[in-house]
Order: sequence, then structure tokens, then C-alpha cells
Amino acid sequence: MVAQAAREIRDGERVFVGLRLPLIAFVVAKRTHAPNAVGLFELGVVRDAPAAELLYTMGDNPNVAGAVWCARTIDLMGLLQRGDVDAGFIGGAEVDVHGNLNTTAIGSDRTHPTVQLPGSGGGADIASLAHRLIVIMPHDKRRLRASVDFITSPGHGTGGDWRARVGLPRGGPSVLITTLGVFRFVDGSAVLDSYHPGASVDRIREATGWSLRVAPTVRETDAPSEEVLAIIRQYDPHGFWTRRGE
Amino acid sequence: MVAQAAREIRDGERVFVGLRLPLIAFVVAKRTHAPNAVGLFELGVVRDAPAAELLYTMGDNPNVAGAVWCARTIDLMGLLQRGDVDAGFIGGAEVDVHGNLNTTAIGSDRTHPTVQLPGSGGGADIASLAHRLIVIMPHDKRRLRASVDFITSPGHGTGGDWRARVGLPRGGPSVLITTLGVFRFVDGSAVLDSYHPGASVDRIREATGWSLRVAPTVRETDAPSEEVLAIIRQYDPHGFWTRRGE
Amino acid sequence: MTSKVVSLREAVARHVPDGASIALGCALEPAIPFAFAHELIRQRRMGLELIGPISDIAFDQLIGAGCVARVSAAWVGNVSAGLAHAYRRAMEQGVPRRIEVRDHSNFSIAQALLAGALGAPYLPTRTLLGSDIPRANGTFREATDPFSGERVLLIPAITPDVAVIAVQRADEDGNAHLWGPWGVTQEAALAAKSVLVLADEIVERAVIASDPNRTIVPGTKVTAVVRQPGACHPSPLQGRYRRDHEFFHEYHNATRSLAGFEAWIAEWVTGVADRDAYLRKLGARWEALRESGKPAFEVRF
Amino acid sequence: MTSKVVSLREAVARHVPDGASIALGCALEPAIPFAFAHELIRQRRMGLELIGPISDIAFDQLIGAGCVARVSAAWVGNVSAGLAHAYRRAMEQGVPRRIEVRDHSNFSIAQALLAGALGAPYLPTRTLLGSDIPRANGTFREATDPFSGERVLLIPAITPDVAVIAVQRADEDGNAHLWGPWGVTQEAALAAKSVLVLADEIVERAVIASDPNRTIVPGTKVTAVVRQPGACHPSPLQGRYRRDHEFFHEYHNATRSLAGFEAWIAEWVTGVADRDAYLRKLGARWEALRESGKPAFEVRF
Repeated sequence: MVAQAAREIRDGERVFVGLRLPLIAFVVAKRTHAPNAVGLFELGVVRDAPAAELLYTMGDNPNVAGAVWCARTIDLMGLLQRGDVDAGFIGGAEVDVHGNLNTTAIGSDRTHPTVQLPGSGGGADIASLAHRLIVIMPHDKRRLRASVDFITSPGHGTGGDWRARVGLPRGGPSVLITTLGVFRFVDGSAVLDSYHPGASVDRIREATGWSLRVAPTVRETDAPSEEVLAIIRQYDPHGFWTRRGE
Repeated sequence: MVAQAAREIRDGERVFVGLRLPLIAFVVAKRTHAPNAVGLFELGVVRDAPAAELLYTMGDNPNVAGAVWCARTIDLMGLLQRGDVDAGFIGGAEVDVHGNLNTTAIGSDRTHPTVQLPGSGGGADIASLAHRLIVIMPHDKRRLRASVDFITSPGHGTGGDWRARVGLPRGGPSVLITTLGVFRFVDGSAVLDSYHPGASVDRIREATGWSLRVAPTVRETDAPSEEVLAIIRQYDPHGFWTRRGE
Repeated sequence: MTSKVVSLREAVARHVPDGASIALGCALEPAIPFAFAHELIRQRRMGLELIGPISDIAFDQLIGAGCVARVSAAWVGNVSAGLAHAYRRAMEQGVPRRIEVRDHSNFSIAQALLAGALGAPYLPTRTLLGSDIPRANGTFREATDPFSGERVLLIPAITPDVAVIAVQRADEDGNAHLWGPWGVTQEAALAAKSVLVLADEIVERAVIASDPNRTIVPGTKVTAVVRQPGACHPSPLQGRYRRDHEFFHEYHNATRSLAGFEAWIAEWVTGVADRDAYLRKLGARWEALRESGKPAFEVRF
Repeated sequence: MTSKVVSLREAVARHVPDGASIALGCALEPAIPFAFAHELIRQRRMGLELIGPISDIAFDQLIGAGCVARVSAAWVGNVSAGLAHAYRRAMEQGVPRRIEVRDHSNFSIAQALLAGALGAPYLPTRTLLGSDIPRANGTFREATDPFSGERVLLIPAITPDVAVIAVQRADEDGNAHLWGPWGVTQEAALAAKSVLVLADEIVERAVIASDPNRTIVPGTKVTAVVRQPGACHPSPLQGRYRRDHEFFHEYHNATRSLAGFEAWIAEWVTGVADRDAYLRKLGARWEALRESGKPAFEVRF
């Protein structure tokens, strides 16, 4: 999943990185095909070199030391709203076929939730304003649902030109990367593009809460190179982030 | 004029200082009756001690060295708009009986002025948003006019509750200090409160472009103390600012 | 100027009444004034509104301790460990009491505080259009941008009663230097009616005035200054001490049950007299987190 | 990263077309990139829109040289000496050509640029209500705050084609450190489509990264970096050189007449090859303005 996420970062892009796996994806991309990518962190940090050690949060001291800019959240969010951010990463507890994400609460009543989740953080802003949104999720039928209980981070809404209709200036999910495969969005709906080595279209259909659409060109996801695996192992040697089945 | 302006600063107040004479008035006030006054400069500087040497502009290096805050114009203007600034000083080319100031242009057509003046700077903002505005002017019939050609900095408009009607949240001129006397504003109109030593009510009437109202308690302005005169001479020994008939 | 320096106990006792709205944890993951949150719990403040972007577990602790009536935040959880159990219990079961939530995103809370700092009634934005957050929050309004005719969301200003900020150093008047990420700290401080500064050290005015660009809030906005080394543990303070990741994970595991939460509070909050006692209890673990960082390259004013 | 370092001549030639809107002099009285204004005059740029709060005499020179079609500013004059003669001639007599003026206040221009930096369409404010500036400017709108029902003025965003900023130091990618007053510099840089940095010195990336809070604009926003010592004379640059007050007063006296203005430009702008030649011409006078300032107290990251 990390290796695939890294591939989504293009060289020279300005990327809202976020935490957990995206952080490692950024490290991998920087050290392989995207040496000129720039990482933006919503607490106010811009780096063009990855931090020297494993981060647990974007605010860890090693992520600030050696940054080129350390400023305010509003400055980074301003760049995002202006359209100066090429891509952003987020995950969520639930995603639907249109890439709408729920990180707020499970249950039909927001004020009396079945499961209270942490909330948006900057996720809803990245989903609203980045040119391209890369969604990362553990693949689970309870997570890839036909519809989500609460749209925290807007994806393609109900599909088609929904984003323009509600007033969003650009963007939307371009890819959904799960522990089993990769979906691309076509007219605002997720279409299975590849299945990871060891997975299959059938297994993914089984584990997906919506009626699966499969690209005619569906294929096995390219396995990560030895180089990429080595970078991941070096950065997270104890597998704090990467061993959680992610 | 400087000595009188200094008296208008109360101890502990946050004052938008501006340049020229107000700067010296701030120095005098700090060193005499208002040691805890704080000076705010719209380019982004807050000082609680006056600069060590004579300033020609608020952005001179000595006004920054030793400041307690050096930030952005918007931060200082935010404090002003919030209502965190007690008093501000401004001057202008023209003022009317309601304390409206013109620093934009002389003439009836803004696009083809008779005399192009520099413009508002922060003056219009201080006039709009400070709790109290202290106006300083050379006294001249062409400057104290029945009505001004352009309201750059709103005073009391047409008097009465005009400021509230146009949407200004507070403030307005409390005093107009000229080279000849001191006016206070009563119901939004200037009333002569005192005449400086050597001036007189008649001379002021002669030099004022509006029909003069005189307070029943009108008196001679208190002469500046020797202490105050010494501070002024020490701060501006060559009279760069204070010798211009101001 | 009279010194504004008081003890942490006095700062809470004098300047934070029950029902106050408090901006806290405004630098996001770093510089969270946990010492202040714990003192609120020890003094049994009630009915508070908590305002902030992320807060890590500070909000969870205050919610679990029953101090909170409302949360206006973008995220309430445990950044490196997962969900916030006390927040879950409050929202899912009303334990120890029901709380009201005003959902935000990091950008919407930043804009609300920036509007407060500017003295603007609101800021217009394109974020969150199409999200369910505006409906859940209830304080935003949709409008039409009169210049372009496009839809915008208006985020009304938030002006907290109190902003509590942790910094590396401040003078006795509250002129405060913070380095590292600012998050929404400056906006919160400028928007607030009162600012309480927790300084890792109190320094001479000359230190602050040697570098006024480093000042995050001028003393003229500050009500009280507390000298409190280690005020942010387990969150980090740039150039002073690192984040105690394990502490967050231990808290996560310990507070899954209500009884576990109560035991944790008894051990780490009500069971210690103050932050100095807390740091002594951490002992060698605390010492191991301290670091001195690398010097910034010289500038001259 | 490829270096973005170019000469001042190349920066103007490649990145500032005729008709460009340029934010300049955004720190108010200090750090005004006069060297850049002079290069615009030498390269005979035409039809420019100048955007800035105060500009001191930089705008006056560009107006007098005929480079300007429009000024969006709060103040155009000579701060310590008085009126701006070239601006007067343009407005009063159309000499050398008529210019359009969009009157602002310092707060309205700051808000317009902040809106641009935020990607917001406009900011609502209470300033200037009752002033004639909104009518003269023509781009603002009065509206009703839907939350309170009170009147507000909406200031639309300004997004300059180019922001030109002068700083003490930058790296080759344009990550720039500015200390001293920022004025509206950061907003202008973040709002602009392209940023040109004039650095008193070019430094290693490690110098910038040792103190990222000092960065006013990240390299990712910057198009080109020019190493230009003394770029701001006669305005000051904190910790590097002082303001040359007399130079402003001499300009004021010399440019009262059109012929005097033309002679002044011939002597100080078109008569020198570049800024280095200008500084050599100043000679001992320039050396006397230089200062090294006092060091900021240490911080460690």
C-alpha cells in the first residue's frame, strides 16, 4: 500500500502529506522517482527533504528541524485553497463508491453516535481543495460501504459534476488504494484498476460494500521493488506504521 | 502642539502612534505621565520603550531594534479592528468641523485633482477603528474648512450618530490639536476648548474655515513644562520635525 | 510594568472561571499545555468549552474528567495511537456527561480564530462545501460570493475567553517567543479576550527584544505568565524536549475502560500536587526526552 | 533542485512583461527593492500596475518614468519629505501620462492581499465605512453581515502577477529569511502568481533550514532569486544598512520640476549600469550607512 501510494506522487509536486502511511510514501517517493517533491504539513511545516527519523506525528521535533518553512496552519491552508497544492493523502473509517469519506462518527445520529471517530482534522480541507486526492484505506467490507453515515471529506458526492454543483473549486479523489487493490475514479465512481499480489478481483468483490466495477484492463498491481522495500524497512524498522496490516 | 498631544495619551494605553509629531508626543508621554503606554506601528511593530534616537519613519532600524513584537501589518490592524487600540493619532491636509479628514486629493474630481495628496496610509483605518482619534493639524483657514473635498478618514460625518449609521463600530475624533488651540468634539462637532499661549479666540476664529463654536469654559492652553520642552529638544535637537511651525 | 508572573495554580484559580471557553493545544501536535489541562482537572473546573484544532489527548482527558460542556474542534483523538476513549464514552454513552460538539476542520477552526484575531465577523471559504460538517456544526452559513456569483461558506469568528499557549520563553510582561510550528496559536492568542502564557523559562525583556520577529503574542494581550518547565509533556517542545510516544500509547491502552481512565487520572493528575511533582514522577524517563537542538544561524537587528 | 539564481537584469527581462501587476515595497518603509524599480525603468517596462501599501518614493519614480498604468496603493509620497512630485504631475497634469488610481488604506490593501494569500474571494471589514475611499476605489462592495445584520465592506482579493521582495538572505531555491517588519510582504508573496526574491546574500540551504520560522516565503512559491547587496537603498534593511534620510530629501527637492525629475533619473537610474554601479557612485556615503546590528539571542531547533 505504501509503495503504491508513493507511485502516486509525481516529481516536483507539492503534496499535503498527512501522517501515518502517507509520510512513508513521501519518503519513498522522494528517494526514488520524485526527488523534487515538496511536503506540506498542515500544522505549518514545509520540507523538501524527509525527516531524518521515523515520525509518529507531523509535529515531532525531527520534522521541524531542517524544514525550509515553519509557519502557521492558515498559511498552508491558504496555499491549498489557492490551488497551489497538487495532491493530498487521506484515509478514513469509511469510504463510499464516490470516494466520500467518513472520519466523524458511525451511526445515523451525529449527536448520539454508535462509534465516535476523531473527526476531520485537515482531511476535509484536503479533500475539498487539493487538485488530486489520494485515499488510503484498509480493505474491509465495513469500511468500503455503499454509502457512508457522514460525509466528513467530500469525494465526488453522488458522482458526475457534483463537486462543481456544491461549489468545490476543483479536485476530488483520483485513486483509492486499499490493502487489496487500487481503484481509479471514472466519472466520480471507483473502478478497480488492479489487485495486489495475492489478492484477486473475486476476493475484492467479496470485501467491498458496493457493486464492484472492474476496469477492462484490470491487472495485478506491480510489486514494490527491492529498493522500495529496503527504504520502507530502513525508515520504519520496527514496523510501527507498516506492520498494522497496512 | 507636541506637548498637548502627549497629554492626550493616558498611562497604560495602547496607542497607534504614526509618524512625525505623534512619535515625539509618544516619547514625551512615556517619559512623563504615561510610562506604561504601549506604541503600535502599523508596519508591524509594537514597542513599550521609545526608540533610542530620532526617527524619520516608523520603519527606521532603531524603531525595530528593541521592539517587543515585530509582525505583520494585518496583525496590528486586527488589534485595531477588534477594539484593542485605545487611541490613534493622525493629521491631514484638510479637516472639517466634524473631524472628517482629507489626505487624498484637493479638488472636486478625484480623477483630476487640483492637488494630489499622498492618500490614506493607515490613517483612514485608525479613524475608522480606534476608540479615540487625536487629530493634529497646522492651523490655517485652507486646512480647517467648512467641508473637505474628500473624506479619507471618517470623523463624525455629519455629526450626531452618523458613525453608527454608516456602520463604524466605535470611535471618532475626540480632540483636534492645532498650532493655535485645542478643540473637543461635542455631539460630533468641534468646539474650541483652549487657545495656545500667544493665540486668542479671535485669531482662531479668523483662521478657521467654519463658524467657530467656543466652549463656555474656554481658557489658555497650559504651557508645556520645562521638563517636557527638554525632552522634545533632546529627542529632536535639530528640530527636524518640531521646527516646521508645528 | 508590574510582573504578570503567577503560579499555575493561581493562573487557573484567578483567570479561568467555570463555563469559560478555552483555546488550547493550538500548535496542533507540539506545545500542548498538558500541565494547564491537568490543573483545570485538579481544580474541578466545570462546563468549559474547549476550542482547538487537534489537541491530541488533552481534550480527551478534560472530557473524561467531566470538565467539558462543549468541544469546538477539528479532531479529538490520540494522534499516534488511535481513538480517544473518554471522548467516545461521552459521545456514545453520555459518560461522565453528555457534551455538545461543534465539528470543524483544521481550516475552518483556523479561519474562525483568524476572523477573531482580525476583528472580522466571518471569513468566506470554499472548503467544506459538500461536507456534512457545516450542517453538524450549525454555526456556518452558505452564501453567494457577490463578486463571482459562486457559493461560499461563511465561518463566523471565534473569540475564546482564554487562550492558553505554551512557549519556550517569555518575559514577565508576557511577550512570548515560540519557535517550531505555530499552527493556530497566534490567531487564537490575538482572538482571545485573555491570554495565559506557560513559559519553559522566564527571560529578561532584552532577550525578547533582541528578536521581536520571534514574538508570537505581545505582552499587551497577556493576562498572566506562568514559569512551568516541562509544561507540554507528553507532547514535544521544539529544541527543549521530544514527544513521549510511549506515554500516548500507554494512555490509550490504560483508558479503554472507565475504571482505567479514572485510575490513570488518579495516578497522573489528581495524584500529583503539580507539574513539578509529575516530572519527578516521570524521573529518568523525563530526563531522557530532553534535548538541546541545533542552534539557529545568527541574525542581527 | 536547479538553482533559481539569475541576475537582476535577467529577472526583469524574463519574468516581468509589460502590463504586469507588481506588488512592491510591501514591508512599508523598510526593505523596498529600489534596485528592482530602477531596473524596470532601465528596461522601459510599460503599462504596469503597482500594488503596495506605502512604497515611499519607489512608486513615484516608476510613475514619473512612465512605466505605470495603474496604482493600487494606500499612500504614494515621500515619507520623511512630503508629497510625491511625479505622482502629482501624473494625476494633476497627465505628465508623462495619465494613470488610474485605486485608492486603498493600509488595512484594505493588507486584507486584499491576505484574501489572495488565503485563496478567499474577499474579506469583510468594518474599516472605511463612511470614508470616500470605497467609492473612489470602485472594487469594494458594501454588504450586510448575515450573522449580526451589521454593515460590512467586502474587500476583494488581489493576486499580483509578481511580488518582488527584498530580504537579508535566501537560498538558491528562494527559501527566504526576512527579519524586521514584514508589513504585507508575506501576504503579497503568498498571493502572487510569481515571486522574485532580491537577497542581500545567498546562503546555503542549511542556514535557512536552521531557523524555518524566519522564512517569509518558501522556495516552492519563488520563480527567481537575485543576489543583490544594497538592493533597498535609500530604504533600510534591518541589521544591514540604515535609511538614507538625506537621499529622500534630496530627491524631494530635485524632482519638483519635470526637468529636475528627468535629470535625477538620468543620474541615478538610466545613467548607471546596474545596482553595483549605483552603490559605487554612492561611495563613502553608502559605506557610512552600513551597520551590523545586535545579535538575536540564541534559539535551538
